Amino acid sequence: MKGTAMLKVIELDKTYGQDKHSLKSVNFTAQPGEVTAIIGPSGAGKTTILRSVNQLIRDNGGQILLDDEDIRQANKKELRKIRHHIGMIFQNYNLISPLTALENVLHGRLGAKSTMAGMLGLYSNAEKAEALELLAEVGLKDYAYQRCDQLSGGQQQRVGIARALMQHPKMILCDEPIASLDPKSTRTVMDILRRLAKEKQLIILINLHQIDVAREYADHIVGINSGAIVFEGPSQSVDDTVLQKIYRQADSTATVTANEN
Amino acid sequence: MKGTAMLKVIELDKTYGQDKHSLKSVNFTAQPGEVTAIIGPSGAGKTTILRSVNQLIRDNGGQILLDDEDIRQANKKELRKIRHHIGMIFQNYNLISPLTALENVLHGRLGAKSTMAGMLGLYSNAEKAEALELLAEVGLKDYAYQRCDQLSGGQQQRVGIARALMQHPKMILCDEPIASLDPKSTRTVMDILRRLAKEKQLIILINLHQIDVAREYADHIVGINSGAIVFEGPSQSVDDTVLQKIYRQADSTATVTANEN
Amino acid sequence: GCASGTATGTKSDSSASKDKDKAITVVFYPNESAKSFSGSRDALKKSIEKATGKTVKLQTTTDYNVAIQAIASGKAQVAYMGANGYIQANHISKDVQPFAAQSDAEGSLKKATYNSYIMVQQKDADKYKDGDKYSIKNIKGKKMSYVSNSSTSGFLVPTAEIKREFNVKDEDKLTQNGQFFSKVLYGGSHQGSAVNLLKGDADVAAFDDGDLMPYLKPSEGSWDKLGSTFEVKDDAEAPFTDLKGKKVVNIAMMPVQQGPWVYNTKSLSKDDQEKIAKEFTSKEFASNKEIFSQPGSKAAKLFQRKTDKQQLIKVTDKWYEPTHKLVGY
Amino acid sequence: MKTNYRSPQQFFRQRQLRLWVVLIILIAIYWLSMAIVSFQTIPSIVKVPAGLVWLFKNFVPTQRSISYLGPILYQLWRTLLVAVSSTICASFFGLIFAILGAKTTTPSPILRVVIRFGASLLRNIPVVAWSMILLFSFKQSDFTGFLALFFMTLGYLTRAFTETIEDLDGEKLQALQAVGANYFQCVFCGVLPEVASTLTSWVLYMIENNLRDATLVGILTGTGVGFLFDHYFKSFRYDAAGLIVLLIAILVILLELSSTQIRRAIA
Amino acid sequence: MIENSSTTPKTLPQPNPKTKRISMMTRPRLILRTVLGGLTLVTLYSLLTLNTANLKLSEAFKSLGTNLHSMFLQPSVGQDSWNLLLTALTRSVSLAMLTTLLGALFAFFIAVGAARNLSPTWLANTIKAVMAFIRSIPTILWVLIYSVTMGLGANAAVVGLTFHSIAYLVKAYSESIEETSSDTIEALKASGVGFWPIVFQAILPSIIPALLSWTFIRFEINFANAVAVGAAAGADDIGYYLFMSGSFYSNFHEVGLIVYLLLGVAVILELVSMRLRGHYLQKN
Ligand SMILES: Nc1ncnc2c1ncn2[C@@H]1O[C@H](COP(=O)(O)OP(=O)(O)OP(=O)(O)O)[C@@H](O)[C@H]1O
Ligand SMILES: Nc1ncnc2c1ncn2[C@@H]1O[C@H](COP(=O)(O)OP(=O)(O)OP(=O)(O)O)[C@@H](O)[C@H]1O
Ligand SMILES: [Mg+2]
Ligand SMILES: [Mg+2]
Repeated sequence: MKGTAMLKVIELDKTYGQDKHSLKSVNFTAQPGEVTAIIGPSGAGKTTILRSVNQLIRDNGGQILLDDEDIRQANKKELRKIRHHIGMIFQNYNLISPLTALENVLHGRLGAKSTMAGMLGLYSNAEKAEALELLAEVGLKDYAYQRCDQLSGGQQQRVGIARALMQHPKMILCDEPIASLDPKSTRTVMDILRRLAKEKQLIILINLHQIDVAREYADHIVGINSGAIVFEGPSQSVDDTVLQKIYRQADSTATVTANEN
Repeated sequence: MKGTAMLKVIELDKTYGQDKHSLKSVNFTAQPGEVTAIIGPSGAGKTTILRSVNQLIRDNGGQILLDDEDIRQANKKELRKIRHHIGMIFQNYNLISPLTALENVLHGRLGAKSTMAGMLGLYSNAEKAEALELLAEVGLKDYAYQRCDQLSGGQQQRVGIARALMQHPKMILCDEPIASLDPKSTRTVMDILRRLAKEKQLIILINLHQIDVAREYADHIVGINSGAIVFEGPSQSVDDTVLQKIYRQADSTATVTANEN
Repeated sequence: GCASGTATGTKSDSSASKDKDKAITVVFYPNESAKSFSGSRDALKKSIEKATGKTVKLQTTTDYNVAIQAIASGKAQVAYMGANGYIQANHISKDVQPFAAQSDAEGSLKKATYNSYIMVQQKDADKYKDGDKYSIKNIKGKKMSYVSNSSTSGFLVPTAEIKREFNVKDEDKLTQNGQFFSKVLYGGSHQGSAVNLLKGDADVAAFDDGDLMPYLKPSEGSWDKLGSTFEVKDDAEAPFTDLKGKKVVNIAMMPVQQGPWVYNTKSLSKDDQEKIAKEFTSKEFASNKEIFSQPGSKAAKLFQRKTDKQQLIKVTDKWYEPTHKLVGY
Repeated sequence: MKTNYRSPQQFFRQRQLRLWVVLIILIAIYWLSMAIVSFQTIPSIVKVPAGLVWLFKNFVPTQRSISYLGPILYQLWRTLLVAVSSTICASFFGLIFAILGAKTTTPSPILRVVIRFGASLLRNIPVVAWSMILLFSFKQSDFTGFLALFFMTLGYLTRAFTETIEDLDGEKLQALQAVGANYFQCVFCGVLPEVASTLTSWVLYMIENNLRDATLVGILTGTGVGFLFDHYFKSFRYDAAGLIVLLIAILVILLELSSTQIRRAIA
Repeated sequence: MIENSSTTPKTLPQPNPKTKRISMMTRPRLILRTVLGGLTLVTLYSLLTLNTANLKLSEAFKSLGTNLHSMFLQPSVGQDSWNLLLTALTRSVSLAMLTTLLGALFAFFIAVGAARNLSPTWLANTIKAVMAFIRSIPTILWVLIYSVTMGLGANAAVVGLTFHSIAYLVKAYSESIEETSSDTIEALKASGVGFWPIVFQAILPSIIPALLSWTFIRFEINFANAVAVGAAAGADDIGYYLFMSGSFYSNFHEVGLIVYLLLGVAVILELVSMRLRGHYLQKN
């Protein structure tokens, strides 16, 4: 199973507009059962990679193989099905703000529902119970019935995490899931993610800024700079020279072509 | 100068709605020339404190003394003047999204301008040059003319920082300014803030999640849990027991009364 | 009132849809002839119901085209309209036929007309004299006020007169600013057109006699005489309150045929047609105090009765030949 | 606000209950209204296509109507001018009123109520009443049409602008307040840029709207393409009336297209 | 669709560092100013060329004063009765309710198809063009059409008015939908949620305040239309009395009274809408 369910990104390209080359021939793999972290300077293209993986943005070329099938070739219906198995946690939460935390978590089930049941938001008791449990797990038991725009940043982030878990995903994409979390919540969340990866053999792809967290929790690390992969390897092998390579020049030259690999 | 320009928060109270007690008798001081970090679990009330300090939200009681004057007593006009000297960096950037990065930075000068000049956006060339320079300093030289909603999270954050610096403030309030920054940018920003504090004898009040950053850059640390101050002291004295006290119970009990100090 | 009348009419209508075919719809356009005399309308409804034994539904509309299309399409069976409106409806559908119109004081059709005037202010009246007679020769280039372009006496007849006098082919010339007239105004009602003239916004105005009788009185001559002078009454109500004592002169006077009651012969059974026509032209109908204001009485009713002989009288399309000619078809 | 429920079931039950109550109220209102005006829903909806057929049969422009093109185009141009000028003037005042009247930017709550009801007054005086008020005093002219459109547009734009401003994320304004910007600076540097694209689309929409309303106002004031429409309509020259409708429609669609285009360009 | 949000960075070429002036003009700003400037010019031109019919302003305002005085300070029922007017008013309100409810229901579903962030561009554009076409057919024409096809009365009035109601609301709703943050929609799309569930679970809750305010604005317009046009269709509403007292008798007093009645309804509406909006917009 491990071999086949792997995520393989091959020669991915993306330009915003006509000239803004944000991803240049990106290649990497992520194994099930492992946490793969993408690190790199701000504006390097981490978010862009993640969004390409579940085709929220259309890239300009390349291949994204999941179970050896190219997601990019999937038609609309297939894509929906694939996406239902991919949980996503967003940098700025993307919750439906007038709804309660509970409802937002339950949205994770919508992809598995019939159109009618989904439209009317009919959830089974078991699902409701599970949603509450997940909220409790991320430490938001008391906030289940609060409108999401009344939650603090970190609280919203955790609602987003619970929503992704609610999907029972095969792969989870996380865009800086711990950016607004305190250290304790950070540990909680990262522990959950690592445990899930191990227990359920999930692929976990995660954008991180905190290198120490990446080193501690990730099995595999991908380094990106100015849209190009500059490092890929086990987390142990990330040393200072590697870090320098990754974070060099920051992004004031992000638009200038950089061709190292 | 040092003694008088100090920020002193005394017995600050805040409830959202009728029952949500978010701050309970908060007391702490912040000295000019020092970086004061507020740390604590998500939902503890860090953002709430910061917003109270420049009266973006009205608290329910207490005192906020700056230069021995209570900000809370200031009338509208005085408040504006005071605010002009307080830079603020927001957790979710709060930039005017259709405007360019440059213009957003220039907004930092609004408080110093006449109503008319401000309304029409008449900035002097010197101001424009300074804004460009500040953008360069935070690594966004090439993005000056880009609309803010086309910038990545970290890029937007840095625009917000440049805007605060543009104010030539006496005090800077930062709400998790480095949450979406990569390690290198983090260092850049924290270095700038520390340098400013020292050079210009500014008060820097900063909400942080990353304890190691707080330990490294802050002189003074305030720990908050469930709306109550549970620690205040120099950053060296923050050890594991202190941290445990601060982050204990996380916020699943945030609404329950906690009365330690 | 007429409001409740409609409500009950439609209720029975929806409860028993079979009756729907049997219900008779009568449509009114509040034209120069049919005003909001709800009492008269109720009485009318009763008498038609009595005559035919069917439910009658009264419909009022403020739109001229809607009324005409309704009777022409057979969605309404009976209508009361102005002469011009009838011609239009008849043109769309030959099923629309007149069956009764108000007679003259003698009870005949000979003078079954009312008057349309072209008037000017008294102080300018001399300018419109051709010898010692008034004429419309000098109205070219002036500011003109009509009633509305659907009015028979306030538009159709006067424009026909002007077209004839000046030999204008294209009627649109008479309705556009800066063509025949320097400016063309519309009063919206006969009163409005008169006010345009009295206030001096227009130099020349067209309107009829019946509508202005409550506000104007002949100070020289009479309502039936060309070149008469009319003065605003002292007790005239709005919009004439500020215009008391002002005088106007009629420089042209054209007879207008009384508007007919019509039915749609397709959608109203032969039997009913006869019954209604008979009822309307009967003597009893004319003595119905709710429908006809009796001689000498001041109460406003649907029809004025100057003499005991006046009543509704049978008419056919043929009688409207003159108006057909005016309209052009 | 009650935030604690014993179980999610209870929470969802309450949600559902609220939804049902709202639905039942709406249905009751509908049913009652139907009874009051004796409207029959199904039979009416069934006849909708027949009406469309009738429309196209009668109103399709014919050869003859082409001869009317000259005056129609001239009046259309005049009407467009009046529509544009009344909208622009109204949007200028509307913007001022909206800023003074929006919850987030109002200097005083009393002013807010006054402006809201003032705007409501302007919107809700019926056209017939407007025409009476204005016609009797200002006579039949382009200017009267301009005034009528101006007042009605002012009513709508004030409300629309107000709500656009109220929908704005308050946090962004806070950022400017925190900088020490005063009221006007917050408005000009924060509010206006944020809402510019929405406001522009409103202005363009009101131009379109006034172009159409000009048919109504034109009838009353005897000016513009509206008057012409009425004239052809009343004299049963349906083909010419149809031509006018068609031209207005083309203009309206063009306006709508450019509105989208402009909005995209300035967004 | 949503994914292809490829926007070109609309920047003017970098200002030449050698010149001292630093320009802040970007292309969007330039376009905005050009549009506004153009419109202003057109306005000036048309204001200057307006035909004012030799208006004497002082006189005009004086007469305006008298008219307003007799209208608003001396309202009376004129030749109709209170009972009659109130019944007719209820009828007008009912007409407005029906057309608004019907309009809102149909419009919501059509609007989903007309929203550029949910539907293919061709479909959205087609629907929008058709709606624009429907809007440009005068209401009176719709009423005429339906009084011919189904006879005079409420049916014709409701159907005729509903057309505009739908066309207007489709535009309004679809623009509200287009304004929902694409991020939140994206979040659900990312978890494989289908189209209609997204519409009802994500978009609908987010735009309820906007929908409410649009629907209320439309209610107002429908009410005004019902008054103006209902009478023509023979729905026998307050518009008939307004027409008679206004256009026929020029009875300012009765017009004044009717206007007061209409404004009364409008004020109630405004209060309801303000409250509802407040309820949904509240964040604290
Ligand atoms: N919608 C857009 N239009 C144009 N350029 C964009 C858009 N979104 C992102 N970019 C650009 O693409 C580049 C990569 O952006 P991305 O959001 O992937 O960075 P990131 O690595 O996630 O950064 P951060 O850590 O700050 O979130 C940046 O230079 C950014 O300015
Ligand atoms: N507008 C609001 N209405 C009601 N409750 C609120 C509101 N804003 C914040 N709260 C509540 O107040 C408490 C403190 O919030 P605050 O935003 O200050 O937390 P924080 O310490 O900044 O958290 P984080 O680190 O996650 O940003 C939280 O429990 C939050 O749910
Ligand atoms: Mg990112
Ligand atoms: Mg916070």
